[in-house]
Order: sequence, then structure tokens, then C-alpha cells
Amino acid sequence: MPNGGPNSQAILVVGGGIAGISAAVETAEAGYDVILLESSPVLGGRVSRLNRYFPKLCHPTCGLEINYQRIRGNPRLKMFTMATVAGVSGEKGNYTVTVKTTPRHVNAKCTACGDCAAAATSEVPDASNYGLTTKKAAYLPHEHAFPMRYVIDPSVIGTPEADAIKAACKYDAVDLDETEQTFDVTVGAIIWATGWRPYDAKNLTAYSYELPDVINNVEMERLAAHDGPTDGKILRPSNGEEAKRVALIQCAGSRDHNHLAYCSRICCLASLKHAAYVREQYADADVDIYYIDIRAHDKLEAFHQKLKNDPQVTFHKSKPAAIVEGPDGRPVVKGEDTVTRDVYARDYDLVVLATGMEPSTAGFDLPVTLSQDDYGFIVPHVEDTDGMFSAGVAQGPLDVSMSVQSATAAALKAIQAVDGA
Amino acid sequence: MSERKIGVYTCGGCGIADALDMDQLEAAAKEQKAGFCKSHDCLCSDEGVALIAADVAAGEVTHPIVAACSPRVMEDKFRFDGVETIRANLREMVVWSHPANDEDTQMLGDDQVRMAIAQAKKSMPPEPWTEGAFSETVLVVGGGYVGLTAALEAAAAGHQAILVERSDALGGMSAKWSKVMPHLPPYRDPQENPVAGLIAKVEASDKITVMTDTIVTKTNGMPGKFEVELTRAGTPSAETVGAIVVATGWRPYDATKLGHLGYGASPDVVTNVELEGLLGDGPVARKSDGKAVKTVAFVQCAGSRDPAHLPYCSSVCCGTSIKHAIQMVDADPEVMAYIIFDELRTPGTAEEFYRSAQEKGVIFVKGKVEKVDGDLTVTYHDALLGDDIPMAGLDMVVLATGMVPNSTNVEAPALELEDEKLVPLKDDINPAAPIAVAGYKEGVDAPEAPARPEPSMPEGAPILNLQYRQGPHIPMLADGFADSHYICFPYETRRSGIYTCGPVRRPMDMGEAGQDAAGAVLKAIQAIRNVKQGKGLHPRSGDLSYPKIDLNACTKCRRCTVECPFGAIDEREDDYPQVNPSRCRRCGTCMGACPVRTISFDNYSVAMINDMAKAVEIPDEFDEKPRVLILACRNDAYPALDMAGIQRETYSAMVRVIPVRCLGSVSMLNASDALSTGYDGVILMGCKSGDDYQCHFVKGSGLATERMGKIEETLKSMMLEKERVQTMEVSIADSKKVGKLIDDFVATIDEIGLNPFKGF
Amino acid sequence: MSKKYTYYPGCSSEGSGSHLDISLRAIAPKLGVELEDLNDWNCCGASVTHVEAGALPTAALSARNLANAQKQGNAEVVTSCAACYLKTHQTNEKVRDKPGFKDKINEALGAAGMSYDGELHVRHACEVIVNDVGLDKVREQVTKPLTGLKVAPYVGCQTVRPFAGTDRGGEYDTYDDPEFLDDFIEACGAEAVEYDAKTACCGGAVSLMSPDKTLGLMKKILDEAKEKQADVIATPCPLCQQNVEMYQAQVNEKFGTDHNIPVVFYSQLMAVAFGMDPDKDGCLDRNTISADVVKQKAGG
Amino acid sequence: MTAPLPESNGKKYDLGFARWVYENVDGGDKLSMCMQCGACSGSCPIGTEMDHGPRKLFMMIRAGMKEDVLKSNTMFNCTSCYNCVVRCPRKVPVTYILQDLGRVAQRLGYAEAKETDNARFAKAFFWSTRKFGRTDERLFSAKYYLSFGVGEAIKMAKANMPVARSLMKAKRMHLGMPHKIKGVKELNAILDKAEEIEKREQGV
Repeated sequence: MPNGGPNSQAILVVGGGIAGISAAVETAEAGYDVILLESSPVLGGRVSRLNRYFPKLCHPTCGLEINYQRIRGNPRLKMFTMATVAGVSGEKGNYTVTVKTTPRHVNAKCTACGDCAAAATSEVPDASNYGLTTKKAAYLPHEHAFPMRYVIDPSVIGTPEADAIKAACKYDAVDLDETEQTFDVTVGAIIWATGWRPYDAKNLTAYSYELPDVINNVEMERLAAHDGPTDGKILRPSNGEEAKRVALIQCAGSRDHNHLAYCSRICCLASLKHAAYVREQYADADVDIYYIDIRAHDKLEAFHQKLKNDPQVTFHKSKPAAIVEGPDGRPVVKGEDTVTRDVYARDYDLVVLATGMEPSTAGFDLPVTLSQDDYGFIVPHVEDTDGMFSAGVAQGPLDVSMSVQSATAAALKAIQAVDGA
Repeated sequence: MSERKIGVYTCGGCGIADALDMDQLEAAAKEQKAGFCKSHDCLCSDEGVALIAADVAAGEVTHPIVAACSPRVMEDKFRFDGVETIRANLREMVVWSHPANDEDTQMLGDDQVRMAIAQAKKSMPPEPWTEGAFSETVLVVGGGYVGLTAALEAAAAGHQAILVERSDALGGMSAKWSKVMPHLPPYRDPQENPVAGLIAKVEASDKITVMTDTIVTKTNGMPGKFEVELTRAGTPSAETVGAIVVATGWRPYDATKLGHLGYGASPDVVTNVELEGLLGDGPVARKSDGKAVKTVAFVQCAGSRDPAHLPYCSSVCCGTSIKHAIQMVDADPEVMAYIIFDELRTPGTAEEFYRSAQEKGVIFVKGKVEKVDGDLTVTYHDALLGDDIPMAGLDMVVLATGMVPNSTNVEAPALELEDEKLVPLKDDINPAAPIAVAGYKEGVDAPEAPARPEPSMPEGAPILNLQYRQGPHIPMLADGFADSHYICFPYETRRSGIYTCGPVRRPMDMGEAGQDAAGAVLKAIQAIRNVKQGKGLHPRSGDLSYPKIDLNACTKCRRCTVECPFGAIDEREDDYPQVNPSRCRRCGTCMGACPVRTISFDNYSVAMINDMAKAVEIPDEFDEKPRVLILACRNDAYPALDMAGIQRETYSAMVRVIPVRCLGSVSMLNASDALSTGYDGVILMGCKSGDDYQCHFVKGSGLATERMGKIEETLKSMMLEKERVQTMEVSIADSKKVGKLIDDFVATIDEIGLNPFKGF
Repeated sequence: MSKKYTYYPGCSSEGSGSHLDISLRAIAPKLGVELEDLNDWNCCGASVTHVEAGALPTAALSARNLANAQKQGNAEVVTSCAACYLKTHQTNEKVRDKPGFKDKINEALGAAGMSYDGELHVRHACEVIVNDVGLDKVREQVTKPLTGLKVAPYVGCQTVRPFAGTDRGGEYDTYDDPEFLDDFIEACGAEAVEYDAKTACCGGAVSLMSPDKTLGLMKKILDEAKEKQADVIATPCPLCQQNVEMYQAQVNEKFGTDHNIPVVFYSQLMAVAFGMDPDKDGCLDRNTISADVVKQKAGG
Repeated sequence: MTAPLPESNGKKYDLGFARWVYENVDGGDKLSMCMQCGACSGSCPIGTEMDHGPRKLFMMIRAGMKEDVLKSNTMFNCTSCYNCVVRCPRKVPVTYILQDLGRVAQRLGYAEAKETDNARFAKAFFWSTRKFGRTDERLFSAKYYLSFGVGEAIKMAKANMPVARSLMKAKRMHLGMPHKIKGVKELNAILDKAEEIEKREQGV
């Protein structure tokens, strides 16, 4: 129970992806004040850019919608977008956190009417489609954006275009002079739910990611998404033809000492899902999955078996040695099939690299010292004296369900920290 | 509430005033007897909000109607203390999805206002149900690692806990482990078993009451006030608890069913659990002759991933065998350990543990074991050498048997149950159902769909023996795990206030299970704290409304008690339904089930939906303008329609959309009444049903389909075509499809003609 | 300003790869690189001797060179031969990192009263050009840009694998798509064609012992150079140069092709582009397939 | 660690052999890390010339298939391109292991090993190294040809004549006395010692 003492009862959640959202709403619904920080303009994080979840093939936006309803209906939960942590001081029960916000150039008066986008003329890469498309420099990140508020790309600030955008807004919502701000909040506990980024496939030099028809798995999600660059049709980026011969390459970076030494856990299932995407669309599609071990743990094994049953989905136990450009520009996957010992070179319409998850905290200086493993994952909970916890992929390579589990656990730990402090 | 004062506030912003005649909206509001109608060019601006706030403060309005954007936005701005704001969606569903300054668009806008007023006329501020005393104690069932952790977590959060253990000692399965798999960096070596330490902590806690040799023989009541009967050595005692955490764990798969893997053929063919008993600080002595084991083979997937045994992967066996091999090699570096696997599963950072074993020289072999002889020769097909290989000269063979969930108490006899109490087990999903594919290439035959698992009763007695109308068991999935079917909401079992965690929920290792225990405790505490205030639990968290039944009208038909997805309604001895409000998740399925519309919520009812539908102005038959009523699930279909507007997708303006809590809350009467008042068609839009159902209330859309299947008779008696009523599965990602679905339906109506009842 | 390195030319410098050695010695001063020959250097064993000699004796070959280099005083040993680099660098790193190895090596060296402490840094000439000299310096020296010369950048294997991406290897390029040779070529004013066979294997020593097994590999390298209309193939590796140049007749015979494409070293291109004597310094007269096209393109 | 190479008893999955390789073959300590992904064999430029390829050979080592391993031609077809080494996700030094396994097979007198081109070539090459301290391309080539017998040698030399001639013309063949380093004696002392150490360590 809140003890009403001098210490702060509020709990800070850093990161507004599925783990951060879950941690925040679960904490708030247990009766605590929560501050949720998200570095991008919208909540939802990586999962909001997935087409569907394995193994149910349901849409992530469905669960997000429920969570957004929970957030909207709960006055205890305050969120800040485009906000990151710049510094942390203090101790369990009484942390002072310096929050830094980057300018959105659109204030709370925005009604999301879209007049600014109509006035914008330049195009910027669409981060919500991993840069596969562009969008106007004044934009709503995507149709399910929460908060539903526009953003003005910093690239147009100081140009006549920006002035035109500002002039187009009837509600005085455009603030071209907005600058980076910092402010302090006092909280009793902190949950780090900083998530992940896809491992950079450019590092996999043997896999020719630069070829247009070699993409990574998060891009595949966008190709399959109804609001993605192809309206959900799985087409070859090179020429817009239907991608019917598709190779899915597992462990593209993961389980590899040259890249990510750990197993990213989700990629096998994600690729099985991608096989389903392709098979759902094309009767005459052939999908080849190249793998070391298919890690469909627990009841997810049923999903593995479903795909194994499809005669047009073939599993090759083989880590491809290279992907090269074929004579007609098609990607050719080369390697040794370890079961048959065939040395193969097969060409495809589309090759999807199942790149793994790298913690967002890897390679970045955190504003505070946390217990991290060699990969950059934040060890969930070390000492009882600590009021900081991790949740979701910040903690390790977890799937969505496990991320929510860990977030719910972190919520409890945070509550204990503020109650007991 | 003294007097209902309805005021309409129309917003002209975001292009609404450019596309609609605002005066006409006002006229519609007046005609529906709204107290007043005010217009503003941007209601969500500070001035706009102040305008409404002033009226609320002055007592001018009790039901402000904000006719502006979708209810999915600006909720915080239009929330005013003490009054219920009602939204009319003029932006996303009118001007953004239909042509501006068009007669039909205007009629749609007018009707949005009319419907909101009709809603305001019926809606009452919900009174929370907070009768009687509420307990804050957490009952934890199962005294193994997960249960111990759960009890300590609950205590650390300030709650009393009762920890019930079936056996005579705490510790469960894992108490026997000499070491456990690592889940902290550097993830390389087996770690000390934490269980003894947890037991000591639990025993030292003044907040935890431990009851060993005890089982739960009855569970009655509801969250906040569960009445549980705990029986110790035949003597029952009663306790009241607020929430229940089920951590009954697992048992090893019965190895006697694994004769083909040599179990029973030699004392030196042991299971991984039996091996735990042989592991100590020194080398392992084999059972038969006490000789130190120098060569050992681990047979993975012994039972797991085998349709004849356990169809699922038990998740932990690969890591467990690695742990065993490392322990044996550490104790005696001369030990040769082979692990024969099909897929080696050390996901996440456990990959490091796999490498650690390899570094120690453990040999991993990909293959399928065909037989194990009494002389311990393991014959297997080596997938990589492409050869059947007899592995001879082994001192011991370890079968890595999998996990079977203790979702029942197999030590106690099963209960005799009437058929209908089997419901939670029968309507389970089929995880092996084939995925939807576009088809097969010419000459390629589709594989046969795997047989649906037979609905069956699990062996043994129910864990909690719920005294619920819907039976004593916690609902389980097809493989017997008492898990949630939701990816984003893993704790949502179908019994409110009861949370499962650990291997009873899903095969998982101790690292994960410890966190799972904490997560389940959070949900338990959350339930305790919310039901005390009369607040609903997930997904309608905080909803104060709950179903009220007018028993005078009730026909005791039992549909509500049977159809409630959460088993919230029991039957009294006199057969009348009895709502247990804090079990209720507020979906309204009971309301949709009731044939005599006698179940309603303060702010949501069949009558309200009917009134809203009736508020729409139906053009007469000579106008040739059909009207189609869409009852759309507010969680998925309604947002999809909203997003169609955001994407500026257009669709027929002949439709009138009413959001519903869940399609399960839609009564057949809503459809038949709409048709009898002149609507030309009715669409029920909800989530995917079936094996991969996406309904947040489990079976709303499935029930709607079932109910509307029965409406055919009614339609026939009204001499109406069955095509006029359709249930559509619309997902939240269908923003670009939903318009076409609507247009196709309207075209069908055009084809079959307008409803002859118009104007009656 | 120049920097002094101990230079290990390797056996091929005395025979088939003499044009690499001579041209490199010619351009070095212009790049501020002072090469001091390693005293009484011996063969590195290449990717050959291990089958006869074993791993430790093979390493001992390099160890003797390293021991001599240590006495010589320069902190860095540079070599331009891929095999010499690989073996010497590898032995050096083993001495530094592999437990027990240093003792074994010194036990062997001790038989001749020598020792090595593992403190030297063994580098490849190309890596030195990339990391120490810099491309700007190369560009500055160009007086006769090879304008219009189309060059297939053929890096081969051991110049980049397995050390180009490592910390001690100077992290100067990638294993599969190295850019340094393209950069050298462009710096000389020539055009580097897109060349997928860039790091394809020529067969190495297997080509010398059993060419019939590897002619197909060389064909691929030649075919693509032809397809990309390269005037010459450029390489940093003496064995690659020798194989790809020398076996063209046999490739043609076996596969019915008509390859006749010169294979030169980057250092030859640099010497010519730097305005030095194309034959005396650039050694173009030492190519068995005439590389005079380089001379012709050299702008004046 | 000194351990005699275990006798072959035809038993598959003889960890004795695997352990011996782990402990005595150059790079073998990393061989246990192989997870049979196939990246090595898949990246091999002349894998088609190999009977097993490195990945399968490693599995055979683990399986204790000593005879099959030591009679394999895989080791002798390695071009030392190091594709496998840089690609191996477990950083197994595939090339080193193959090279040293080849030597083990050769040293143990397996005819399949001794008669490979590679073994003959290495013998000739190392002869030159030991004799002069450097490899004299002309002399060791001749020595290599001669390992096949005089008749064969003449044939081979003839076939190679156009190349030799053109190299000579291009001043790329060293003629006359081979360059002999000053420290030939010293070098041989070092090599003898190294061989002695290796023998001591491995027993072969």
C-alpha cells in the first residue's frame, strides 16, 4: 500500500514499446502514478510495426488498442513522447530523473486535421516503414498513431516550407521555435524498457543486403502490412513482381560470434510466420527456410509443425555461406545442406534475413550505471536495494508474451520498491 | 442524478464545418430534444473545452454530447468530473470518409448527433458494486519454486499470503535439483539451487501462512471475496482470500510410456528427473552396479514433440541435459557425454550455456533415436552422417522427459461432472489447426489437416474445485496448460482473480518462472485493489458498470450463465441467475444472450442500442436510400473504421455505426428490431473467431455468429431475406478493406431491394 | 616525413613475384615509407609446409624471422606477400595470445640461441597504405593518372582473410567486399569496375600442385573481368598474380575461352601513375601477358 | 597434454579420437564448438573436390570415425582461402584444423594422405626451405615433379615448359644457384627442435 511517506510514489517507465506500455498500465492500474517516456513520437515501439504476431497471426495493433484505451482511461498515467532520460540521481524511493525532450514542432493544440501535411512539399524517409517509403515532412507517423498528433521533420525547420506548414495550421499547433527541453521528475522506482533494434544487416557482408531483393525480417513485416509500402502484397522490391520463391535465412547475425553471440529467440518463429504470409498470398509459392536449429519452444512447436506440414515450405538445415547476385539480378543463396551434403546455389525472388534483436542499450552510454551483461542487456533485478528494473527485450531476447510477463513482473518490483522505500 | 440535462456541442474544426451544414446538425439536435446545441470551431482548444466546462460547472448540462472527432481521441480533454461525456463521431466516420457537402453525408452527420442524444437519454452513471468486506490476502497454490516466489513477492508487496502445498514439504520438484540452469550473466555454469533459501525466507515471513499436506477442496465467491475450503488430512478449514495464484507446476511425463526408448529395459536407463537424484559432488554412480559413469548419452525429446506422447516442446529439456552433462563432466573430466537432439533449443542467452558445454567437450549429435537396448546400445539415425548408428558401450542413458502441467491434482480422483460443466475444456482451441494458405500448386496435394484433439477431461481432481456454474476446472488449452490464449495479455485466464504462473501455464525454466510468479502476483494484487472499488478488471479495466438482472422478467433460460466467457454468473438454488460482480469483465455477453433483454448495465443496454438505432431518420421507400445498421466491436472493428477515415478511405454513407463493447453483447433482438423499424440490413462487425480467436472476451464474435445463424427463422417469419443480416470478421488492420466490405453489402441490399417494412 | 619499417619480401620476390617487390620498393619512398630489409629472412612456409612439417615447425619458420626482426629494432614488420603476411601475422598473434605457445616457440628458437617476445606488429603493405599513408597521399603522388584504364580489383583471399577485420589486422577492410583496392585504383586515376569475383579464390597453392582442380576457379575470375570489360586485373597477391596470369592458356584450353588479360600488382599501377619508369620501376616488362595498356593510358 | 593417438577399433562415436583431436591438433581445441551449421562447407571454393567437406569431417571426428577421417581427401584440397574461418559463427579455425589433420594423416602413414599432390608438394617445398632457407621455385617444382617418378616428371615439366619459358623471359625465374640464407644451420636447428616438441606433445 502506498505509505504516504516523504519518498516519491511515482514510477518511471522508460520506453513506450509493448514492454514499457505493459509495465506502465499494469503499475497504474495497481494504483500508482506512472510517468511513461518514449523517445519516438508515438507509443507502440517495434511491435506496432509488425504486421502480425506468431503463432496466432493476430495483429499487434489489436492489443495495443486495448492498452491505449487503458492509458486514455487512466488519469494516473502520464506520458511524454520524444522524451529520453538524460540523467538519474538519487536512490531507491527518491530518484531525480532529468528528462530531455526533442522538438516535435507540434504542440498539444494539434487536432490531427492534416492541414500541415497538405502544406508540406518535401518528402522524408518514413521511419514507420523502416525507410522503405517516404512521407511528407509534416506527418502523422501512421494510422494507429498514439498519441494522434502530427510531427514536423526537423529537416524543414528554417525553410520557407516550414513557414507554409505553420501558416496552414488553423489551430496554432505548429511551433517552429520549439527547442530541446529538459526537466526533472522525482520518482521512487524506474523500469527500463528500452527495447531493441534489428541487427544491422549491412554488417553481414556475405549476405549482400545491398541487393534490392535481400531484405531483413522487420522489412518483411512492412511488406506484409496493410499500411506498408505495398499495401500488404509481398512484392519484390526490385521490380514490383510477386515474390513467390522466397528464402528465409535464420541466424542472420544471431548465434554468431562475429555478430550477436546469443540466440535472438524470436527469429525462427518470425520466419515461420513469414512463410505463412507468403503461403497465404500465393498458391504457387515456394518457401525455403535455412536454419541451424528451429527454436519453436513450448506450445509454439505447434506453429512449427503447421508450417512443416505444408509441402511448399521446405526446411534446410544449413547456414548459408553467402548470398550473391545472380546473372539476372536475382539473389542466389549458396551453402551446404548439412543433411544431404548438397552444395547448393538457389535463386529466389526474395530473400529475407532473419536478423536478430540487439538491445537498444548496446553501444550507448546509459545515463546511469546499470548492471548489464556483455551484450548490453540489463540484468533484471540484482539487489533489493535497487529501485531500477528492466523489462522486455532490454532484459534479454524475449518474445512479446515473455516481454509482457517480464514487464508485469517489473511492475510488481517497482511497486515493492516505492512501498518499501 | 436529479435531472438529465443534455447539451450538444458541435465542433466545426478539422474540416467538419467545411463539409457539413452546422445549422442542420443543430436542427437535428433540437428535434431530438437536446437542451441546447452550441457550436465551436475547435472544441478541443482551450476555449472549446472551457465552454463545456463552464456549462458543467454551472449545472447546465449533465450529459454533454461532443459532436466532433472519434471517441478514440481527445478523451482526456473531454473528461469532466461528475458528468458523462458522450461522443458523436463526425470527423473520422463522417467527413473524413464521405464526400463533403453531400446530402447523404449530411444525413449521416445528423444521425450521428441523433444517436448520441438517444444514448445520452438512456445512459446512467454507473454505481460501483462494493458490497461487504473484501479480503486482501493472496492464496498461492503450490509450494514449489514458483509458489514460494509468488508468496514472497505478495508479502513483499504488503499482502498477507497463504501458501498451500499438497505434499508434506515445501520445495516441489526443484527442491531435488542439485544445481539449476543459469539465467544471470555470464550464463555459463550451473548455479546454486535457490529453493532452500526461499523456503527459509517463507518460513521466516510473518506475512505468509504455510499449509503443507493441504489441498483446496472448494473455491466459492469472487475476486476480493473468494471463500476457499482448505483440507489438511481430511479436515477442512475455511479462508477468505482476495485473489488466487495457481503455481502447481508440472510433473515429468510418464517414462513407462517410453519403452521404445529403453525405459525399464535396464536400471541404467533413467529419466532426467531420476538423474537429479544421482547427481552429487562426485561422479555419478550408476544404479545397476554402482560403477562410476564414464560415458552417458542424453536422449532429447523423450516424449516431447511426439504426437503419440506430448505434442509440444517442453522448453527446458535441452538446457537441463546441458546442465547435467556439464555437472557430470565437471565432477569427472573423463566423462564422455553425448546429447542426441533433433533441434537444440537454448533460446536467448542460454546459447552461452550450450557453448559452455561444448567447450567442456560435450558432444552434440543431431539425430533421432530409434531404440535403446537393455545393454544400453542406443541406435539412432544420425541426420548429419546420414547413417543408422549403434552407439555402444554406454554406462548410462538419460531420457530427457518433458513437462506435464499440474493443471489438475492427479493424486486425487476425478470428479463426476455433468456434461455442461465440462464447457471450459470442450471449447478449447486447436493449436494444430492448419494455417490459411492461398492453395497448392498444381500437382501438390494439401496435407491432411491434423485431427482436432478430442475434448476430454483431464485426469485427476480440479486444483481449486471452483463452485462455478461452468465447472470446477480452470480453463486449459488443448495441451492441458492453464494458459491465456492472448499474446499481449499472458495473464488473462478465463477466471477473474485467478492467475496461473510457472510451468502449469507454459513449459518454462526457473529463470522465466520466477518472473512469471511476480507477474501473476502483480495481477492478483491489482485485482484485489480494484474490485474493492467496484472496478472491472482487464480489458475493461476500471469500468464501474456491471450487469443487473431484473429477475421479474427472467425466464430461467440459463443462457447468461452458460455463455458468460468468464463464468461470472452462477445459478441460485431456485435456478435464477446470480451475478458475481467482481468476476464480471463487463463485456455484456450475458446481455446479448438474454432473450428477454432483462440484463443491462447502467450505461449500456439492449434498449439503449435499440434507441440509438431508432433515432436514425430512416428515409421512406421512395427515396431509394437504404439504411444499414453496423454494430461494431469497439476494440477492433470500430478502430478499423476510424482508421479508414484517417486514411481518407471512402465508403457508402448509407451505414450507421454503433460501437458495442463486444459482439457478444449484441442481442438477436437488436438485429430484428432494426429490421422491423425499417433498416434494410444489419452488419455485426467483430473480431476473428475460431481457433486463433482474437476476441478480447474470448468468444464474442463466435457467439454473435451462432446467434445470427438462428435469426434466419425470425427473418423468414418476417418474410425477409437472410442476406440482410451478416456477421463480418473485421480485424483492426482492415482499414483499407472495411470500406469495400460495406460497399459490397450495400450493393447486395440494392440488389435484393429495400426493406418492405419501411414506414410501418 | 617517413616512417621506417622492417620489410620482409618473401621468397616470391626472388622469382615469380619480383615485379611486386621491385615496384613496391620503387613507390615506397614516395609514400613516406622506408623499407629496411629483414636480415637473413627465411621462407614462411606459406600454406604448404604444414602438411610435411607440422604446425609448430611451420610457425617456427616465422618465429625465426620475427626473432631477427626484433633484433633489428623497428617496431613494425611489413610484408607485401599475402602468404608471408598470413603466416607471420598468425604466428605473431599466437605467440601473444595462445596459452603456452610462446614458451614452445622460444624453446625451438632456443636451439639456435634465439628468442622472441611477441612485441612486434606484423602488417600488410596494403594495410599500411590505408592506415598509415592514407589515400590522399597516394593521390598527391599521381602525375600520370591512368585515365580510362578499366581495372578489375582482384583482392584474393589471404590479404584480407582472416585478419583484415581484426583489431591487430588494422581493421582496414571487410572480408567479402573489401574496398581498399578499388580505392587504390581510383586514386591512380583509373576506373575500378564492379567486380563480384573480388575475393574469389584462385586455388592458391592447390593451383600449383593440381591445376586441373582449380582452373574453374580461375575461369570465373577471368570471365567476370572480361564481362566487365576490364583492361587489366589488379591484385595485391603474388600467388594470385601468378596463377591468374600463368594459367590463362590452360583455362582457354580446358574451357574453350580466349582469355588474354594482363594481371598486374597495384604497386605497378601506382609506379606508373606516379610518373616513374613503367618498366624499370613499374616492371610492366615482367608481365608475361603484356600490360602495356597501362603505359598507354598513363596520362602525360 | 601428451596422449597417444587412440587405436582405431572401428567403433563409431569414439570420444577418444575426438578428444585426441581436440587436444592435439592445431586449432582442435575449438573444434568442440562446431554446431554443424555448414557455413564452412558452403563457403568452400572447391568443396566439390572434397569427399566430405570440413563440416561433415568435423562431425566424423566427433563420431570417432578415425579411419574415415584420416583417409579423407578433404584436408588436402583446402586452398587456404579462409572463407570458412571468417564465416564460422563459432570462430572455429577450420583451415588450421584441416592443415594439421592432413599432417597427422600423412605422418601416420596413410597412403591416401601420403600420395596426395599436396603431401608431395609440401615435401618438395619443405625440402627447399630446409636446404636453402628459402623456396626456390624452380628447384622445388622439379623436386615435386620427380616425386611422381622420372617419366611423369618429364611429362609434367614439359607441360609446364611454356609457362617456365615466359617467366624466364619476363625475368621472373631465378636462375643459377639458389639464394641460400646465412643461417641455414641455425634454421634447421630450430626446425628440428620444433619437430621434437611437436612429437613430444602429440606422440605422432
